[in-house]
Amino acid sequence: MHGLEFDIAHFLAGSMVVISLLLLYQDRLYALINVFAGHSLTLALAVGWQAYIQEAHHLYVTAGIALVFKAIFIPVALHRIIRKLGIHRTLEVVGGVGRDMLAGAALVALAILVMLPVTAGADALAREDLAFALAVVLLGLLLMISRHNAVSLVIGFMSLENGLVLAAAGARGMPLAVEISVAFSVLIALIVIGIFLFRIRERFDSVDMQAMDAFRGERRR
Amino acid sequence: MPLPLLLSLSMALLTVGIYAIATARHASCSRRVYSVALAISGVALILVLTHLLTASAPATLTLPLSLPWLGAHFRLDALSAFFLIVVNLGGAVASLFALGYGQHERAPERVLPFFPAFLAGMNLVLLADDAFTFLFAWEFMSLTSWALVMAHHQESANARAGYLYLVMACFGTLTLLLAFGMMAGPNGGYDFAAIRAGEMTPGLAAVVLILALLGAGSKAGLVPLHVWLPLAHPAAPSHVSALMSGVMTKVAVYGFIRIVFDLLGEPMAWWWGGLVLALGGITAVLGVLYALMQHDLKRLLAYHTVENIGIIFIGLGLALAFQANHMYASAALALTAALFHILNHSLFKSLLFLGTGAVLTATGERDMERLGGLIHPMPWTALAFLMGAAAISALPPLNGFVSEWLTFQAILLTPELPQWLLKFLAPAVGALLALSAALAAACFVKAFGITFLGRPRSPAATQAQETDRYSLVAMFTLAALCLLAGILPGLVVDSLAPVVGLLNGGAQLATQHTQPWLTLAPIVDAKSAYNGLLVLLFMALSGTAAALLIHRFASSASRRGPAWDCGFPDASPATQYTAGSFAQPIRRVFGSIVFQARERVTMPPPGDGRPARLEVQLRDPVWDYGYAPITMAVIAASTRANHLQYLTIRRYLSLVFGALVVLLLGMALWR
Amino acid sequence: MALITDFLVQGGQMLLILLLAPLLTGWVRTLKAQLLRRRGPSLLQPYRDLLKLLRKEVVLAESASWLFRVAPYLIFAAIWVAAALVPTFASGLMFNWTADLIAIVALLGTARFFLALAGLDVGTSFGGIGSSREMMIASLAEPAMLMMVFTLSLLAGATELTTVARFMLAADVGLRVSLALALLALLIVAIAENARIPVDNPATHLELTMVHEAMVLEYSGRHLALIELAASLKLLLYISLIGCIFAPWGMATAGAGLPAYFIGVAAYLGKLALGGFLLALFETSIAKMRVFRVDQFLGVALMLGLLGALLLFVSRSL
Amino acid sequence: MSNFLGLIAITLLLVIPAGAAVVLALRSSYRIGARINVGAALVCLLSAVILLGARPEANLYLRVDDFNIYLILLNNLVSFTTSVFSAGYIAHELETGRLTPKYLRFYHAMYQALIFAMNLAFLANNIGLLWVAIELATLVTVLMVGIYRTRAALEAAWKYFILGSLGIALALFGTILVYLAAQPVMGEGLPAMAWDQLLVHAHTFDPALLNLAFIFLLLGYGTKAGLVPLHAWLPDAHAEGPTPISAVLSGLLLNVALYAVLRFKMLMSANPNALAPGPLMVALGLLSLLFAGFMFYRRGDIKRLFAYSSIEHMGIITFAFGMGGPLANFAGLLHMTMHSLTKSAIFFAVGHISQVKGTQRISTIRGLTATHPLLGWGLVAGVIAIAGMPPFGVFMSEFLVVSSTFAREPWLALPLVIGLLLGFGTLLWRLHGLAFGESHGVQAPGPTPVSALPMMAHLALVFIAGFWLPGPLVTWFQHVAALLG
Repeated sequence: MHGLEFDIAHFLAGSMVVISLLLLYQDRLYALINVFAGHSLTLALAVGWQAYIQEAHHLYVTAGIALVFKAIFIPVALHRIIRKLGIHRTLEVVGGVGRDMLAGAALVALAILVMLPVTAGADALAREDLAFALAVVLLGLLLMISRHNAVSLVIGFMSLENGLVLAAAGARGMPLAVEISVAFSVLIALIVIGIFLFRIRERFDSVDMQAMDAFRGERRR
Repeated sequence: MPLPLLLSLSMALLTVGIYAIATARHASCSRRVYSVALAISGVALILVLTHLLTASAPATLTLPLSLPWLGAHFRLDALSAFFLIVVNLGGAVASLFALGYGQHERAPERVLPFFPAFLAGMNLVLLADDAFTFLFAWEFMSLTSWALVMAHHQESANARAGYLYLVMACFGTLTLLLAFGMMAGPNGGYDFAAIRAGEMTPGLAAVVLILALLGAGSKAGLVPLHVWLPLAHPAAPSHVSALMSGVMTKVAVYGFIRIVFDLLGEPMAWWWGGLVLALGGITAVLGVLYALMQHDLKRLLAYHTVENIGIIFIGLGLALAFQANHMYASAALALTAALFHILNHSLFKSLLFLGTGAVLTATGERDMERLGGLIHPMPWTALAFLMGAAAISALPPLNGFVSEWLTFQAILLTPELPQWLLKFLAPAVGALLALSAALAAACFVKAFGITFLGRPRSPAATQAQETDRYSLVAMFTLAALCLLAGILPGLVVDSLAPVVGLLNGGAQLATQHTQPWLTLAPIVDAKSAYNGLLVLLFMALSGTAAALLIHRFASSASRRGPAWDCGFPDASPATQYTAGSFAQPIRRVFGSIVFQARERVTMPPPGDGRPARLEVQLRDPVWDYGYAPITMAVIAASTRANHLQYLTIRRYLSLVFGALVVLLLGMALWR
Repeated sequence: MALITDFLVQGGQMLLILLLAPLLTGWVRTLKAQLLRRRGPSLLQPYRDLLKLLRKEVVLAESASWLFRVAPYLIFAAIWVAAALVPTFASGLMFNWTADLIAIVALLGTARFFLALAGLDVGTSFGGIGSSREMMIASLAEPAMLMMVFTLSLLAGATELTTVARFMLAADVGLRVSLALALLALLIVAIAENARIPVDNPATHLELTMVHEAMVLEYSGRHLALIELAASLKLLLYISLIGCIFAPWGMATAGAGLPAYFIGVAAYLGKLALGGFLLALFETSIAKMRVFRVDQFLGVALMLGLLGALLLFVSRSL
Repeated sequence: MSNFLGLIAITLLLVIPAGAAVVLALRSSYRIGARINVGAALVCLLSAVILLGARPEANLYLRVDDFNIYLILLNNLVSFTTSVFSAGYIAHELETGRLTPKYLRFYHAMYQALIFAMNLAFLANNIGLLWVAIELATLVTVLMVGIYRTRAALEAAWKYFILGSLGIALALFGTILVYLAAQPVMGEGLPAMAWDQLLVHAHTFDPALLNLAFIFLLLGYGTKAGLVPLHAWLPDAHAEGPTPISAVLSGLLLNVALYAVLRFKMLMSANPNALAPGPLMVALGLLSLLFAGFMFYRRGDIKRLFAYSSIEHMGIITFAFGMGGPLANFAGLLHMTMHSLTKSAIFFAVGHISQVKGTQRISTIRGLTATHPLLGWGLVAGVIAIAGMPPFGVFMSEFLVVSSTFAREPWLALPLVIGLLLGFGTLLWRLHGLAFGESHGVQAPGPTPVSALPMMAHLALVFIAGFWLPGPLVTWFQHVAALLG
């Protein structure tokens, strides 16, 4: 493949990492959701580009799913949810963004460090994509654990999953990529619905412990 | 061909157990089960007796069970035959006793299914010839006896005892498992033949020895692993207590002998013997001291089991020390002493527990402070118990003395040992042995005197009745055996010879029954001898002669009157000596050191009607410094760990994240 | 023929000790009295007491059981047999090998066991005091005794008294530290076992410190007689034991002719007299100690015995 | 011929549950629903038995070999017995009104869907397909855990959902990495994801990539297997869901996850340059074992108690496979089987108990052997079995694990034994409270022997396995053990 294709793929994958870092940086839910929409959009572009340069047409489907489902449908749904739950104005301050950014940077470094020796066999594109994908995955995980809010938890998870799709797309001629992304979309849809149905309120995870003991039939001490 | 027969007998016992599950609630079931158990044990007893006395060759058998590529190996040799005699004798007598005793059982459905299974388990342990079968049967034995301990689970004390017992049993099994794993090697040569053939480095052999000590010792009640024993043995119904104390502990000793003497072969270092010897001495003395402090009759007996296990291990330790220095003649003596004591203890300890059972049914009391004067309502039980007490106190001409005498003789040979430590250790252990013998006598004066003599201390004791015929027959069988083994020790020693030879590289004692007047003279060059028969004859002759002469020539008149008591005739039985007050001098002499015994007397001023109180407080050092800290640590740790049950999802995610990052870092740095 | 003579000698010895025992007790009593500047009873007083007791009827407490009546005979038999097993004027008598020193100690233990039970039988407080203290004392005295036995058997190579005596007679024994220690231990044990001052006072009644007398308090008539006889037999046993082990001179060997036997008997009588005298001297020169210092007193004996044995164990290998 | 038969069996194994799920989703009557449920499970079981006789050769998607055949059999056996148990159980739930018929229809449908997913996971030859199946199983169980709609149930379901999805995601990444490792050697397309092909070429893969993949797979599927520190979802999911589901979760789903891990471990050990996965698995196993041992002591909820026991045993099994070698691997496989049977039996007993007593609080349940002998002794037998005492099958596997470990790595055997003893002691402490002592509280009549049949059947199997194993099983185990290296 010649330089331009490679550079574009490289650029798209890299920008996903950047956007992941941006996700870490957000402290308002609205902003978080919007940035995530951008994240998914970039993913759609990256996958589409992969489809183009690999002549793997089924990847267009994946790209389409990413575009329609993750870049449009989910963000809209989330907007409605948070408005319904009345948490759209909340500020999230967990430990401070600066710490998260540092950790994020460290994770990116780790991802590259792990990936460099690998893939002597695999071609350069796959290697790059893989390193970036791993970075995105780790950053998503970091986002998940650095926020209290159920919604941002989901967003973190979805960005992580974006990284997976990126990796899948980067893997040349990987079969079942479409099926996998479909399966994942179902999963995410369920999560979102879960939030919606179960009325999982803000900061669900820190309900009063004594109350929880009562119905868990457990003594703490 | 006795081996298949024995196996099928064990199977029969198991089926009896299953049958009992179905019909336990019927009144007649108890009688059926026990009579069948009696019959089976009797047949098995005859089989193994013939096998041992005819000194026939070991028989082996392999069944396509257990580990598929291994199969279940069984073997009947002199050693297992001897222990099978102990087991089945105990089983038979216990069943006989239970024919009467079992009628009073409150919860037969919790006893009848497990009793035969327990017997079967012990038989199988002795027959097993590979590690898997051995441990399988071993654990099965523990499990069934645990179920029997839990028979009266409503008392919380019993539940606690059962729990402790089961945990300790599991500990023992795991240690034995490790020992066998070490001997079998990474390729899993689990059958004993392969283990015997295999070679071990001294270091590994030492590890195995220590593991065997832990495993078998925890089951036999070796200090400091004895804590469960005095709780668990009394909790069970009395005939089961007799089995557990008199027989199961012996099976544990069998495990030790099988592993250390048979499977490991020659002891690799002299300190093995020293270790076992020291443990035995400590166990003996501590056991009897514990026993002296008890008021519960069954618990007192249980602690005496600990003491006797100590004596047995003294013999074994001596044997190891001698073997390590290739002094096989002396080792033969020590082994004979140990095996003889195993037999003896199974006899009189069963007898004593059965007697306690009789007392229990007659009065419903185990606490000596509420008994007394039972010799009047139940003279025969008293006589049997007295014989048991005299035997366990090592009084000639009964059997207990013979084995302790042999042990002493073995200790007297230790100066020949080259190692200095052993030179110092042996006489010290001898002193401990003598001390424990004397204290045992004191303890059984207390046990018999307070329970059967004096005046009844509670209405229950006043209304006691003599126990039923089955129980009496059972007890007197054992008593008679105690006497026989005491006056004809030579015959027993001779029948032990093949066992000793098996464990001692062929060396065994000189045949005894050829000695003049059936004297027991184990060591030929040293002319130390003992002749129980003549001693008995002497005593009988002189005693009867004195009696006849006096009644013939001097007065034979007698009349009843109030007790004189130095002119203070007292109405109330409460003024008698109690178990506590009897033990007081010894408590002050020994207890204050070992148990930090504290006494507090609260004496109301004159004119004050309140009774004076004496409070005695004892602390168990083993529990305080050994077990309590461990329990504390576990509880504290689980309290800390418990916080992990209440984290938030975010925290849990962080755990996963942390694990991932750590592993990735490891990957990155690993190269 | 030889068998018969052996029987005769054996029987003679048994009768001899039976007859001598009260005399020894009387001898000690008289000596004690005279050492205290009293006239004291005649030597034959114990015989008179025994005969009187034998003729009297027995008064049994209501709560006494069959054991209470059997015990005296058992105790007497056990102690008599034990005493008969100790070589007195001649060693190697036909029944000497039926039981060694350990067995003798154990036989005394049997006697003590039943005596203590008898003390508990009637169910009085004094009986309890007696037997519980007796067992406490025994629990220390017996090990000390056995340690002494160890020392001897290590020297003589056997626990058989005959062998020991012969070994001691042999010239090459010489003086040994362990022997001295063993002797001391044995003396202390003997004092304790025979309920002498300072452990117990044989001449006491109605004293809260009594041990032996407290146990036999309820006995009367022939039973008491037997027990008294047994007690003096025990004393005799210990003195002749000490004599046989540490002063076996003049002791005849089995099968030696009558003259040898006569020399033996003479020597034996001499030893008894000397032993009795020393005992009386000791008892008059010391005061009775508190019951709870007895354990220290006996602990000393145990330590001495152990020390003696240890010394030997070590020196044997040098 | 046999190939054809096998193909039929496989199709049945997949189609029947899927179809049943659809049908059940439509039927509303509980009575018929339960019957259909049991029937479908029975058919699956029968076709699994057929599979024993006639194995089809593998294609790119599905495969039957020594490893998964006995797991398939076990899977369908336990799901059948559980469906029988659940029929009685659910009826009671209906009476007490904890469940409405609407949810019931949903419950049965999900049950069949779960069976389908698990059968698919076992049969899958394609690692992507394996992943999809496990994801499906996760989703279904999430829905079932939350079925009671109590606050606790929702919380448990949510926790399970999030952690499970994360695990799934990690596993997917690992899968992709495996493909990437294979693709240069084996070219693009399906063969590079077919497990048997992968195994053939594994030695030529890029080891570094394989290592990375294995880390992700271990963590991903390990989360589903409930290994500490990834276990958090497991206790609550067991405690708050319906008991039949707890039985299936412990008995089967954990096996599925472990099965996936082992498949990839085989790939690892087939590649000489890749890092040995042993130490990792040993460490995780020991961690789980010890942690669970400490957690028993303070449990107040009976179902949570046994959920932690599942964690403990997953730890033991992982440890065994981590040790490797013919003995340990054999032991691990045996332990998987025995644990499924025993643990589901225990959960059957626990289900009845909690229904009889109307509570799951351990402190309020006492003296069961006196009040309900069948349940009480059943529970005792189950716990004794799970604690690894004879005459039950777990003893055999623990015997092999401990002895072989000690012979090879004495220092590893020490924590193992300590953990076993700890777990034993703390679990038994709880058992004594439950089964013995003075009973108090509600004295409702116990279940009929018939409805206790599944429990007794499982215990009987475990009992027999305690001293006798069928020959074919042994040979399969030995083959697989050799493959696992």
